[in-house]
Amino acid sequence: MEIIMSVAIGLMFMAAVYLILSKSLIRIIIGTSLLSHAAHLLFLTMGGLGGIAPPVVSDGVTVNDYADPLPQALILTAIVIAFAVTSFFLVLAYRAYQELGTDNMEQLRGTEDYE
Amino acid sequence: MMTFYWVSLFIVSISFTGLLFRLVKGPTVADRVVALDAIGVTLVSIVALLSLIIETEFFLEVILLMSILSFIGTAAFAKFLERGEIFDRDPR
Amino acid sequence: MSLVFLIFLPILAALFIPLLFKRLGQIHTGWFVLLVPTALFLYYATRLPSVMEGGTYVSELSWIPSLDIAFIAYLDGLSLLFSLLITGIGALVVLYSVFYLDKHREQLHNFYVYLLIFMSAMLGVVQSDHLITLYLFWELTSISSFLLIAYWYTRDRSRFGALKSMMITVFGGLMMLGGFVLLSIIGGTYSIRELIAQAPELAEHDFFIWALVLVLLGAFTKSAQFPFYIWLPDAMEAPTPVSAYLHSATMVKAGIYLVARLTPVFALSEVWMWLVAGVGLFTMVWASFFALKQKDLKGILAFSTVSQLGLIMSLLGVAAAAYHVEGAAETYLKYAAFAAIFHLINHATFKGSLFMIAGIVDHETGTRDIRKLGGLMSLMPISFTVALIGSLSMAGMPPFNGFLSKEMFLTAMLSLQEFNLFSMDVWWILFPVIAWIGSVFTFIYSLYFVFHTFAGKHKPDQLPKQAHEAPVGMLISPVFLAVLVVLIFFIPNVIGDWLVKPAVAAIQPFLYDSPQSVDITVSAWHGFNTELFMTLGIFAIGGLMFWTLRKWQHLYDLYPDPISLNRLYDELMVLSESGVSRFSKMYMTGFIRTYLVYMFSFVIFIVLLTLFMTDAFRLNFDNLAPIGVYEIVILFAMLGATVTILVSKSRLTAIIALGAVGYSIALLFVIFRAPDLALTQLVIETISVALFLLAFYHLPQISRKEERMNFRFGNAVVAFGVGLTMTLVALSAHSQKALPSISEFYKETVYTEAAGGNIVNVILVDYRGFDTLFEIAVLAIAAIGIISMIRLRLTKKEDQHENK
Amino acid sequence: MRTNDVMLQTATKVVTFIILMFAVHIFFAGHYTPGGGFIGGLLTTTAIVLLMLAFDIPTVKKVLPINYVVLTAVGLLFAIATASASIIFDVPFFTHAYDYYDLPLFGETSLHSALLFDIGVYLVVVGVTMTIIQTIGEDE
Amino acid sequence: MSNLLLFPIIIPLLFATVLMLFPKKVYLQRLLSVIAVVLTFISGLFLLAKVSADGVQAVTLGSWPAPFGISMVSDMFSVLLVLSSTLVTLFILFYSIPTIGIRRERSFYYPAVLFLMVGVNGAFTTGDIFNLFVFVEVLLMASYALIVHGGEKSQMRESIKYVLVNIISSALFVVAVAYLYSVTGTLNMADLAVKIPEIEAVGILTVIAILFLVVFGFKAAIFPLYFWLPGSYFAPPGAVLALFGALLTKVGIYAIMRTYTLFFTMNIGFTHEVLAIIAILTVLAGCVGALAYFDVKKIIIYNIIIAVGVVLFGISQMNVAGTEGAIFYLIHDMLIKAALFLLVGILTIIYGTSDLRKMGGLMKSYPVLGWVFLVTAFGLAGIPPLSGFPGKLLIVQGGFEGTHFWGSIIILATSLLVLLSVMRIFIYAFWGEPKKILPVDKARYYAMFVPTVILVALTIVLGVGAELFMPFIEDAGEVLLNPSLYYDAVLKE
Repeated sequence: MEIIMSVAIGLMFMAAVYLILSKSLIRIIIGTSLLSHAAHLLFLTMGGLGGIAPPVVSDGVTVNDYADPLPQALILTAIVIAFAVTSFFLVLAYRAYQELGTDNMEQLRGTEDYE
Repeated sequence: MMTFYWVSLFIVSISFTGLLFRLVKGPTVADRVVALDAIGVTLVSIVALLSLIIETEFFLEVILLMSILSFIGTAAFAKFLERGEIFDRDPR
Repeated sequence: MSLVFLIFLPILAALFIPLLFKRLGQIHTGWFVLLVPTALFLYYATRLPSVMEGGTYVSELSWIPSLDIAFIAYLDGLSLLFSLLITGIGALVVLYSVFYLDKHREQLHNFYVYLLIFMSAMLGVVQSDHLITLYLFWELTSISSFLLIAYWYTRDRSRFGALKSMMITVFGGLMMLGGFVLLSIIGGTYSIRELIAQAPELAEHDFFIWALVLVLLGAFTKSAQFPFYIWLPDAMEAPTPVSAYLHSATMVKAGIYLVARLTPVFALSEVWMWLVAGVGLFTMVWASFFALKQKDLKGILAFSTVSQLGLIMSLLGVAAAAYHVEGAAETYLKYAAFAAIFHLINHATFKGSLFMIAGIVDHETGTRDIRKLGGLMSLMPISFTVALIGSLSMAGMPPFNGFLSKEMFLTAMLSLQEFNLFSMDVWWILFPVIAWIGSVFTFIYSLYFVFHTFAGKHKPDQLPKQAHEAPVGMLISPVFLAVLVVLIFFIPNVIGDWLVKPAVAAIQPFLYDSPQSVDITVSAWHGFNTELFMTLGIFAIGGLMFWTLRKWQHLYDLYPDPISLNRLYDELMVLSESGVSRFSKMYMTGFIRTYLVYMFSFVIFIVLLTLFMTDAFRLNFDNLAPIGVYEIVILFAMLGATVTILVSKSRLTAIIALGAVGYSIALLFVIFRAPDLALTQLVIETISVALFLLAFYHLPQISRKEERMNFRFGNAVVAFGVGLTMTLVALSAHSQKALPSISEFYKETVYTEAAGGNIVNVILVDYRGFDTLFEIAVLAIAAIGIISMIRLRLTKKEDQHENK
Repeated sequence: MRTNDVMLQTATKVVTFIILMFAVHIFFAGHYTPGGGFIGGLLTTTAIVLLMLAFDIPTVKKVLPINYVVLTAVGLLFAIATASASIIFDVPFFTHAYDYYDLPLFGETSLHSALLFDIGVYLVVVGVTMTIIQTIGEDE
Repeated sequence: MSNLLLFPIIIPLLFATVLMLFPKKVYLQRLLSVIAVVLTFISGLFLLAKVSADGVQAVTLGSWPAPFGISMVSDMFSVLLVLSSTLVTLFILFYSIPTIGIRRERSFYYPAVLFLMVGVNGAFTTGDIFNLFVFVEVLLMASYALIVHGGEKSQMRESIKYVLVNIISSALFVVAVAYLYSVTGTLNMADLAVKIPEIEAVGILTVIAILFLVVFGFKAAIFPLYFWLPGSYFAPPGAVLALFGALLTKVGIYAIMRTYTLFFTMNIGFTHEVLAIIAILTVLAGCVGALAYFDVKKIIIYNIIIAVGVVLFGISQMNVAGTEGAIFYLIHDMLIKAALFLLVGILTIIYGTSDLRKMGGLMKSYPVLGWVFLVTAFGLAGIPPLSGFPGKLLIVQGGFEGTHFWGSIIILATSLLVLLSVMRIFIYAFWGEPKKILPVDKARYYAMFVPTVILVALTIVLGVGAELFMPFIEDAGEVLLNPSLYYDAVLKE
């Protein structure tokens, strides 16, 4: 299963990077969302998918049957952080559009040509 | 009993796939929103069946949550489609 | 009194200068400053008798003992000689400057502060026994020279010259530092004396040659040797006292000092000898040749300085050869070091006076252009006399000190025939021949300098000012130096015994154990030998060529400018501005996409490279979870939704599809037994979708018209690379699980020790609660960030550049 | 265009309370079964969002006059305070304490200082998400 | 066990939170934030005393045994960085009061700065790789808030790029931690340091090490991951720029230094060679940028990148001289970059532009500013006896002693380019014919200038009084080179 997951995650990374490289800001933001999704799934996969029971203490489940709880906790943290960042990014895009009147990254050239 | 769950799961999945097709295909946004709402329902069923299969009660919260969210989500989308915005800024 | 303290005395004095300038502006600040070098000169002079006997003084002040860095002032023959030069000429120059610089119009406090800093720095260079502090003072001389050259900083040429000199000398300094560090690694010490003590062992080391070359880079840049001399002519933008002091008598001799000081360390290497002698000699002939091309009085003197420095340098190279000859003290080779030091002293006297005269001419006529000058002889008789003495000494004519050292220089060059190592037996002849050619040109430009200024026709209409003799005060210093020029000719052996021999003993400790054992007597007449005939030849040919100078001087204009070294420097500076700028613009496009492509490509490249170089890729089919139908279905749903995002043209569709991906992931979390994750993912996905809808209400439809095919193709390639990289590493990382996870501990202790049941939640609030604390901090920061982003809108006009 | 929201509003009135109850449940359940401060907080937010959806922002603000930034800060302070309490007892930061009590109505319950920390998390999550939604929602 | 080492993190966190309660009370905000930073600094000093007396301090939070809870570790290296970053923040705080503008102050400016400090100090102190991620996110989030703070057009444009790049690097961070966890099963750095040498699968660990280099390289702005930096740093106001320039990349450098000395040491021949090459390329790329622009901010911004390369070159040598040099240079760079950015900020305010071509002749009207700038410029270029010198000397020595002769030569030669780039500012802005300047209120000028001068004075103390600091630097280097000091302190806690 882990192999299939790894391939699928690779595909998600591909999609995410492809979106991030496009010109439209909203596609870029969606791309970053996908990127963090992929990263979280990858973490879960790396922890191993072999658990039989959720990592919650209950009767009749031996210690070895639990899914690995640590990646889950870390992913939870990462999800929340990604949420904070994504919402920030969204608002930034929203404000940038108000301020600059475009969401095309080509038109958002930097000040590099400034001398 | 297990067989029953599996068969149900299979059937629900077929409808899930169909809805997914509708979600992808569109053609109008309204189609997609309806599809999404229905997907919410099928998801609830799937999770319920799954927790029956793997014999755990810990996903009940998930089920409840899904139905709540599905409700809110559909309401939000509907409002968005109708008015173009989700929250009214002025009191009605 | 501590010698180290004395080094810093000028800097300490400098602290009071601005105060004196402000409070006692009526009195020329220079008078106060004059006290410092005079006092120091007198103090150092009292050390002469014992140093003459071979005595040394050491004083130490530690700076960074942990790094073994200390100020060690070490006074032996060589450093004492230089210290006397620095303070002596310094005093004369300060005296001269009192009359040269107007106390009302000039920023005197700046000038004297720089000058005093320079004095300290220079004393530090010649007295430091510690390589690192030597480097410190070395850079300080570059900096003070930079400030002094740009003293009139509103002039473009001043700033240009200042920067040029600093760039070149600091470059040399940095390279020299590299050499010093190498030396310290080889020898295990920064102390020059200790390095000298273990010189033969040092030469064995691989780094030795590198250290040598790097140190020489420092010496050559500072002493304006070919091809680094180009900064010196431009440094003439400095006020003339500065040119006389820094750029002829002292700072440029720091390189000479360094070569002399380190000769015992490096002389063992033939590379040293070849480089020092060869570069020196070449510089001498090159600069003397081009001195005649100059139209600016100070330009001529600058080239002449370069040439003379080359001469001294080449003598030091020959002095190093003595190391390779058995019983060198018995051969003519012994003259080289003596000649070097002797000429150094002589050069300081005559060149100092010449610079001061050039300054006087500039001051009194308003120009330094030799084409406008002429016939000043009758108007400025004293200046003319001084200039004549200086020039003839420089030309190597008796009865001036230059004659003596020039003769000795030829002797030393001829002595190379006694030296038959390194295939010198064939090539030695080149040295005296080149030296002779250089001397001829030296002769010509000396005459050119003095006669084209003072003889010939007076052209008052071309001069900005009515020319007249300089005030007496301004003449004191040059006259004094001119007297010395003559005096030394008559008492060369006094100078030799008191000043030169102790220095020679310091340069060649392998030949002499005390200054007394230097068995050299200078005499003006030593019979009809080769040197004498060469000198006569110089006079004859030089005189002839000077006579016909007007006929052939224009040939210099044929020399193509574009290939000159100055041009190279200019090109380099242009390169460092617009060239680099253009280069930078090539890749700094300002498009974030371009940057991302670079970055992603790098990630792909470096990770895959590592993966294959270290042979890290493994695929292990053990220990895998079984493949379930539902997982596959959900994965397909997820990927399907992802594809939908990719192809969708409508914002809303893309957002919905993103939501679908999120929900699929929540389902995967369900299947992989992660209820907490599933719950969180579900709610967060919902809220995110709501936010997307909120924020993107205003945004236009996704437009992909302008995305051309190759644009998309490039993106696809990069994207594929990233995906591939992630998958490959994931597969190998999972296949090489080496150790059991620490999470076993949580599973075992959660109920008993943490009193919880939901392990994930207990990890979040207890085992790793710290993470959670800062995770909610992140949330809080996001909140304040978003609020201020929405509420705080400083329009461009109002808050431009933080000015309100 | 005036639309009729009666159905939505009526349903919301009921559903909001269901969600809030659920949120409280899931918050307290967190230590033993899936749930916890995060999810509880997020669910509470959804309840409020639902209110906003069905009614309008000013109305909701009138009903719930909360400055969400302050709420966030208070939540954060709560969390810091819980974590820092251990400094007073000179044990490593973040050391939790717990004990079992026999409370009427609830039966045997464990009181755990981690729960206090979780309250902080809960408040922050509600505060932050609501801040974000409200600021964007209100922006013209 | 000592909770002391948490104070530099908790104090600003607490104050930042409190400040969130009343954003509009500007005077109280100023006062409390200064108090917070001063308290942090004092606690840092206590910590320094403790660490230098008792060695590495560690506490595993929640009283759990070491690899299972989160360990916070203060060795000399981290204490020094905490202290210098706090100090820098203090002066930048003083500088922001007259420059940042009342409207920014009323809009959570100070809490954001304090949160940034929480993140920076936390990242310097943590002993857990995932916790490092969290702290990095804290500081990134705060930096996002600061970079858009004010919402000017250029800020908007550039912060999109900044946020985007950092989101990518954060995602990679999670991925890298995932890989590391998969192979080693642990997250505690001390535990990693013990376990990694036992693992035979060196190849995959090397790959992970390189991936971490990339992740931290994004933050540290190494070649070729620095592209986001010049544009992004250009946008925010002077004080924020100084804060970023002095602190943000340093966290990335710290992370590289920590991981590459503590546990990614299984394949030094490969990883550290790569690091050295990248470091040199970074220096060169930085030089190109520093020379290419006629803009005071840009020039200093590119100098950040050069310094990154220099420090990383030092640490890549894995010998005493290189390591101590890297530590010294890192601390020097924090102070001097902050000072330079503040100076350049003053210039920008005086001229109303950061374009060098529109400047000139300031020496007449602001001579002291000119001298201070000149000294700082020399300090940056590593002219002795200023603070850049000892670090650079040691790094060069380290390179020679290691196997990177040419690396050291390049470091030396590029010092010249650094000097050229800053002297260009000096020559253009202070010398030449005077150009138009904006009137600046005297009181406001001194409010900006005094903190700057004190900061510059500190850099001079760091250089001239290097001996005062060398024992600490040596201690710090010792821990970096002997990981056992580190993990023994954590695991036997």
